[in-house]
Amino acid sequence: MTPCKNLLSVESLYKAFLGKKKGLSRARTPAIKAVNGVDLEVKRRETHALVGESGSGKTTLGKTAIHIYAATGGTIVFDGRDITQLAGRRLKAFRREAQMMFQDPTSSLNPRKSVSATISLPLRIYGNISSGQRKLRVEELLATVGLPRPFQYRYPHSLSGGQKQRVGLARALATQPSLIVLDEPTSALDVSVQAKILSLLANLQQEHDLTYLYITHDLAIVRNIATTTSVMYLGRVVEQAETEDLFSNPRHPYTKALLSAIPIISEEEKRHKPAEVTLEGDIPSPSNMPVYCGFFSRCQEKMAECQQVDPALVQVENDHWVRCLRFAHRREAERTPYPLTTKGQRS
Amino acid sequence: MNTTSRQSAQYKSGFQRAAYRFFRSPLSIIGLVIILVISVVAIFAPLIAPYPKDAISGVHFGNSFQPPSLAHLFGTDEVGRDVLSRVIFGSRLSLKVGLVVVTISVLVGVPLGLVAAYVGGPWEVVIMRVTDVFLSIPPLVLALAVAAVFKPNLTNSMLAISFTWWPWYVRLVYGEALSIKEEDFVEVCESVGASKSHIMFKEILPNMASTLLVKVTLDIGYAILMGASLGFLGVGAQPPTPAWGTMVSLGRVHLSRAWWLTTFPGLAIFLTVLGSNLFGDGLRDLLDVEMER
Amino acid sequence: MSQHILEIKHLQVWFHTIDGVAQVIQRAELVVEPHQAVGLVGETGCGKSVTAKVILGSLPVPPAEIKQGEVIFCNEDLLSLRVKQRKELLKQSMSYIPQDPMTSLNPVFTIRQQMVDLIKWHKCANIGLGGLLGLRGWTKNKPARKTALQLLDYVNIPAPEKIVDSYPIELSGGMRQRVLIAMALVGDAQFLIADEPTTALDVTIQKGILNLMEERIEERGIAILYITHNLGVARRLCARICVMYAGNVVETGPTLELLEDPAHPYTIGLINSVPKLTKESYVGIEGTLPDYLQPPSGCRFHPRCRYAEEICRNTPPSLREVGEHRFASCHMIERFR
Amino acid sequence: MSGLFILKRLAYMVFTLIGISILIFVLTRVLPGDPARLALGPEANEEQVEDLRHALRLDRPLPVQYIWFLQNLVHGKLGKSLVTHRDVAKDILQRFPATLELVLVSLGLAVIIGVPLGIVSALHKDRVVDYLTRAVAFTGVSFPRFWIGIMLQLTVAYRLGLLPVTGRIGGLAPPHVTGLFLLDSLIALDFTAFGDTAIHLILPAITLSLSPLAQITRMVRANMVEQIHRDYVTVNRTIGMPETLLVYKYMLKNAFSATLTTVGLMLGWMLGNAFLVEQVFSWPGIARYGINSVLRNDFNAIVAVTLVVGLGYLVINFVVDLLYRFLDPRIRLEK
Repeated sequence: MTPCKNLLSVESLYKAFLGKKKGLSRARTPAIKAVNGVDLEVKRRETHALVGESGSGKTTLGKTAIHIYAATGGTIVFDGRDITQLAGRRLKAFRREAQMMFQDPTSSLNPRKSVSATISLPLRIYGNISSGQRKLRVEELLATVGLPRPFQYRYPHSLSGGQKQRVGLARALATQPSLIVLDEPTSALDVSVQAKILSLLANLQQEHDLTYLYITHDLAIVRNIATTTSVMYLGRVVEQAETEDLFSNPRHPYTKALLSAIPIISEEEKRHKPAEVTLEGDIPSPSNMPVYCGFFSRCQEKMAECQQVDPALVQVENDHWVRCLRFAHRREAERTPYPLTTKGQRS
Repeated sequence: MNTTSRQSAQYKSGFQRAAYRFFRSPLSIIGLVIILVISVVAIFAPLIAPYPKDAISGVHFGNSFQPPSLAHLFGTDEVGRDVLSRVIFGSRLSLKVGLVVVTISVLVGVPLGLVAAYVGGPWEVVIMRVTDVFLSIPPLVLALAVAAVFKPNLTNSMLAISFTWWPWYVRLVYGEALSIKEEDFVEVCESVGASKSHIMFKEILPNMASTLLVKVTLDIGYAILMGASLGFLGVGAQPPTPAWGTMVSLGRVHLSRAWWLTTFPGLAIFLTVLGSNLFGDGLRDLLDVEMER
Repeated sequence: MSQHILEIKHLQVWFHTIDGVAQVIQRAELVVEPHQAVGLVGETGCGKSVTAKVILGSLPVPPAEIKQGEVIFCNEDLLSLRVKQRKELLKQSMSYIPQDPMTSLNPVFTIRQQMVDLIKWHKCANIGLGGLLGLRGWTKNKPARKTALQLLDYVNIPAPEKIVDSYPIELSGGMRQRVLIAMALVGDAQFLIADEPTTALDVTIQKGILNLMEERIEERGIAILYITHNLGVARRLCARICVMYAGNVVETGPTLELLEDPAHPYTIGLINSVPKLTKESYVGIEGTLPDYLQPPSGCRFHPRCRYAEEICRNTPPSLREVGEHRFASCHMIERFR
Repeated sequence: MSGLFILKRLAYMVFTLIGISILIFVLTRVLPGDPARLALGPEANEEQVEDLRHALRLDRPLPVQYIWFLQNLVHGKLGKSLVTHRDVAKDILQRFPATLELVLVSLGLAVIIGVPLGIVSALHKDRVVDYLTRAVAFTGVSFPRFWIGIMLQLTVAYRLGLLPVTGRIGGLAPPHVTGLFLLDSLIALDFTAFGDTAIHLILPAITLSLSPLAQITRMVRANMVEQIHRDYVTVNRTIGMPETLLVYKYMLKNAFSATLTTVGLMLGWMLGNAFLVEQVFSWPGIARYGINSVLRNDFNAIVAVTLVVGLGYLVINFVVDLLYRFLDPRIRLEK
């Protein structure tokens, strides 16, 4: 594999948050393993979707992958360079290449700063450009995201949700990054606005050769915009495949449940959904994860062994990976032509 | 995109909106008026006071203990000085105490609170533990203990009060900064590589400006009250300085003979504190600040 | 008189704000029949929650002002009833499931305390402070507790004996929403207003709640007004859908027909905005919701509508029949359908 | 879990107390001014001062002095007064109940009057009752404590002669059991002493309670008003919870537990304000003792009083924390 095909590749990435401190002693509550050994490859100019419910660790993974959070373990290779241990000036230099757009339009803009101050902050930090040039660049960026020029003088409270997200996008584009992590950029918006933002994102990707890591819980969006998809559960990838493949042939019981839970609005859509699966119970707390399969408590297809073994992510078809004991078994029995490898072991 | 709809509506400006909310409450207006009157009196004290020379030195033994009359609206004291003039000059000292104490506290407390909340780690532990220690002695008691060590005068009492006051700002700023720190825009700034001091002072601090403003307004009154209390206990400004607390304390000796000696300076303290309280509370409503106390 | 359990006629609601009068609801029309689930669908700020508040009587008046209209519930006009009668009627016959399960339970009381009080209140009228202190008319706690357990079991809460003594903070969002549904089922209400009860939940949890509502509530024959912004959720649960835009009900009809063949341009735009599994293109709607302080003249959708003509700018349309049981308020329907 | 919390909280108290002792120690030894010289006055000669310095171990290095100071502290030795040469610990122990009685009675007054006022104000928000209550509350926090005390003395005691001007009791004190005269007189069934004590308490207690009363009213009002807009209140109201039950049970518990957090703080301020009130009413408590020590530069006594007040404040906050945990499950159950 040439190093340049993947813009971002992440290998056995871990991110744990220390528990809360208990008073004066050094003891802490158990650490929360938000990201627990994830492998990920994001190809240039493509969109990779991270899907999961709240508490699945998808946002943490997104932030760790571009070094907003320092990884606890594993390696992150960006554009052929290992960025896992970057610090200081080199980290700062890397920052301009990977940006993030946040979920909450209100929280992601400083209410005390005008739109132009918000967008020009990255320009100030990186570019040695005059304030006149900066102003031009801000106007150019506003135009890129479809906002008229006078918006630069506005403050966030006078913007609608969609407009705020456009400002957030303009700020992310300011440093001309090659990768943008999009953390549920439309989940706070109405559908009619969401559609506009999604098509803007698609256009920008074409025009600026952008690569997206798109974090969402909405599978209908994933189906429409992502080339490849990882489904996350409890800090791990449970299934990873090309999006088409994932939707037409989901393997992991959790993926099936997620797909069957999508609310649809027409009969035709039903044909793209698997048979009805209803999950019981809630996602277990990431602070006391079981040593066996994390999905055991809610799984509809569980077997006795599932409570003893922690399954590995195995390849069941070309580039279709599943973390489920059923597939580990079947593959041995059927002697399928694909080599039985687990991710993280291959070189 | 329909961009003009919002601008074209007859929306009130931020100032009009604030003024509307402020003037809807009669209590805040009273507060504002009191503050304005006292400030004017303090600034123009030499012009307003009927007997400016009485403020400190004047001695007119023949004129002592005159009850309030047209010549002396607030009466005269044991050496015949005009109490009104002394109260008017006292407003200068009181406002000085309020402003100096609050300024020192803000200058010390705000950076410490920001560093404790944002930088965290050992800084947080050290700053907050020290703050806790200061906060666990009632301010008046600590101020008394500090004032006891120095020579009793106005400057030292201001320093003593400031010494007990800054931790309250650390605590306030710390709490505010901790919650603002959780906002996404702080993370955005980190992710584009902004410096710590930029984030603390340019991003976080402006977002607590209204909270601080309310706190400062309220605290000017409370600091004046504390200054007067120290004066009353005899560790503040010393006679013949016309400080209100000191005047109450001196007048107490002659309470049975001349009630006006204690009544009017005390009333002045009361009005000042009331004014800052009402005004501060009006500001709090207006700026939508949630705060204890 | 009529077979409707709820009928809203010509409802118009204004809000008096610092900036002027916001004409938030221009003309809301709504009918819910017994045992029927009706979805009230619209985007943020379209007035669907205000409509619900008018029915529940929880709209703060002022700043709000109900300019005109009738809300006929069980053959009584709620808007002309006295407060006390109205409360009594609502207590007897109406129930409510709120939007945010995380903040809708009192944090300092256990589930049992909250449910038992409610059950006791529904069992006997007019308790007052005396009843609070156990002085009169206060039913014993034990049967109330038993009812609480039964209800929790009824909404598929595992191990209700354990849950009943927990505080809300100990429960997950899905659990809390189930508890709130159980609380809504305490009285024998015939009508239920659900205000986006699954919006705050994950899809797999949402699915469980929707299943539950479908089974349990239909089992009891309760009519529902289900408020949501999600057409898919409305399709899942509701027999009919009312689409609201900018304070108007713009279209109403049987769910499947309305979604297959929308009549109003806004409904068409809304359906076209939803990303679909079939990978049909989604386009969104140009422009933003109008400013209620200066709403557009005529049809409120006309600035965003590509079929708009002179008449749309001048005359507000009213709902008219466009098919069997289907109504839409648009002047241009014949032109483009 | 709860036991662990208490232990941690106690450890924190000890830690803070050590902090206070260092603070006070540094204040009295490092800042300008020679305690020995101050204690003996300007007439004493150099030799006498030197002797006293040696006796107080002021000639040793600071850390040694601090260790010695801490050792004595642990054994309950607070040293001798430099002025009266009496045992400071004994003096304080003797005076502490008077202060405690004053503070507790004042707090009781403040709570009994303040909570209902706050509720009434919140339920009639923006109506005449509310404005009146708020005006009273603002006045309450703005009165200089010492001045309002003097004014009460002047009017109620001097002019009208209704109540005693100063002091804690007119006749004989009841037999010492707790040191709280109200309690002791009840134990001894001495109702004359009880009445006597109560009459003497009225003015100082009113003076001291004004500010906390105002604050409690404001807090209860603010918290109740906030409750009105909470989702669960709307929900309970719409599903038919009766108004009385909702207000007096459901909202009040929330509002009160939120108010409780500031009661600890308020008690701290009251301990401070007791210094003013005791001075005005010649109340024989530790605060008055403290002021006299300050005015006489009796630094052993100053250190002791400050430490005792600090300790009292910490204990109060400890109790309030426990109560708060008991009332609010959100704090208790947080993992």
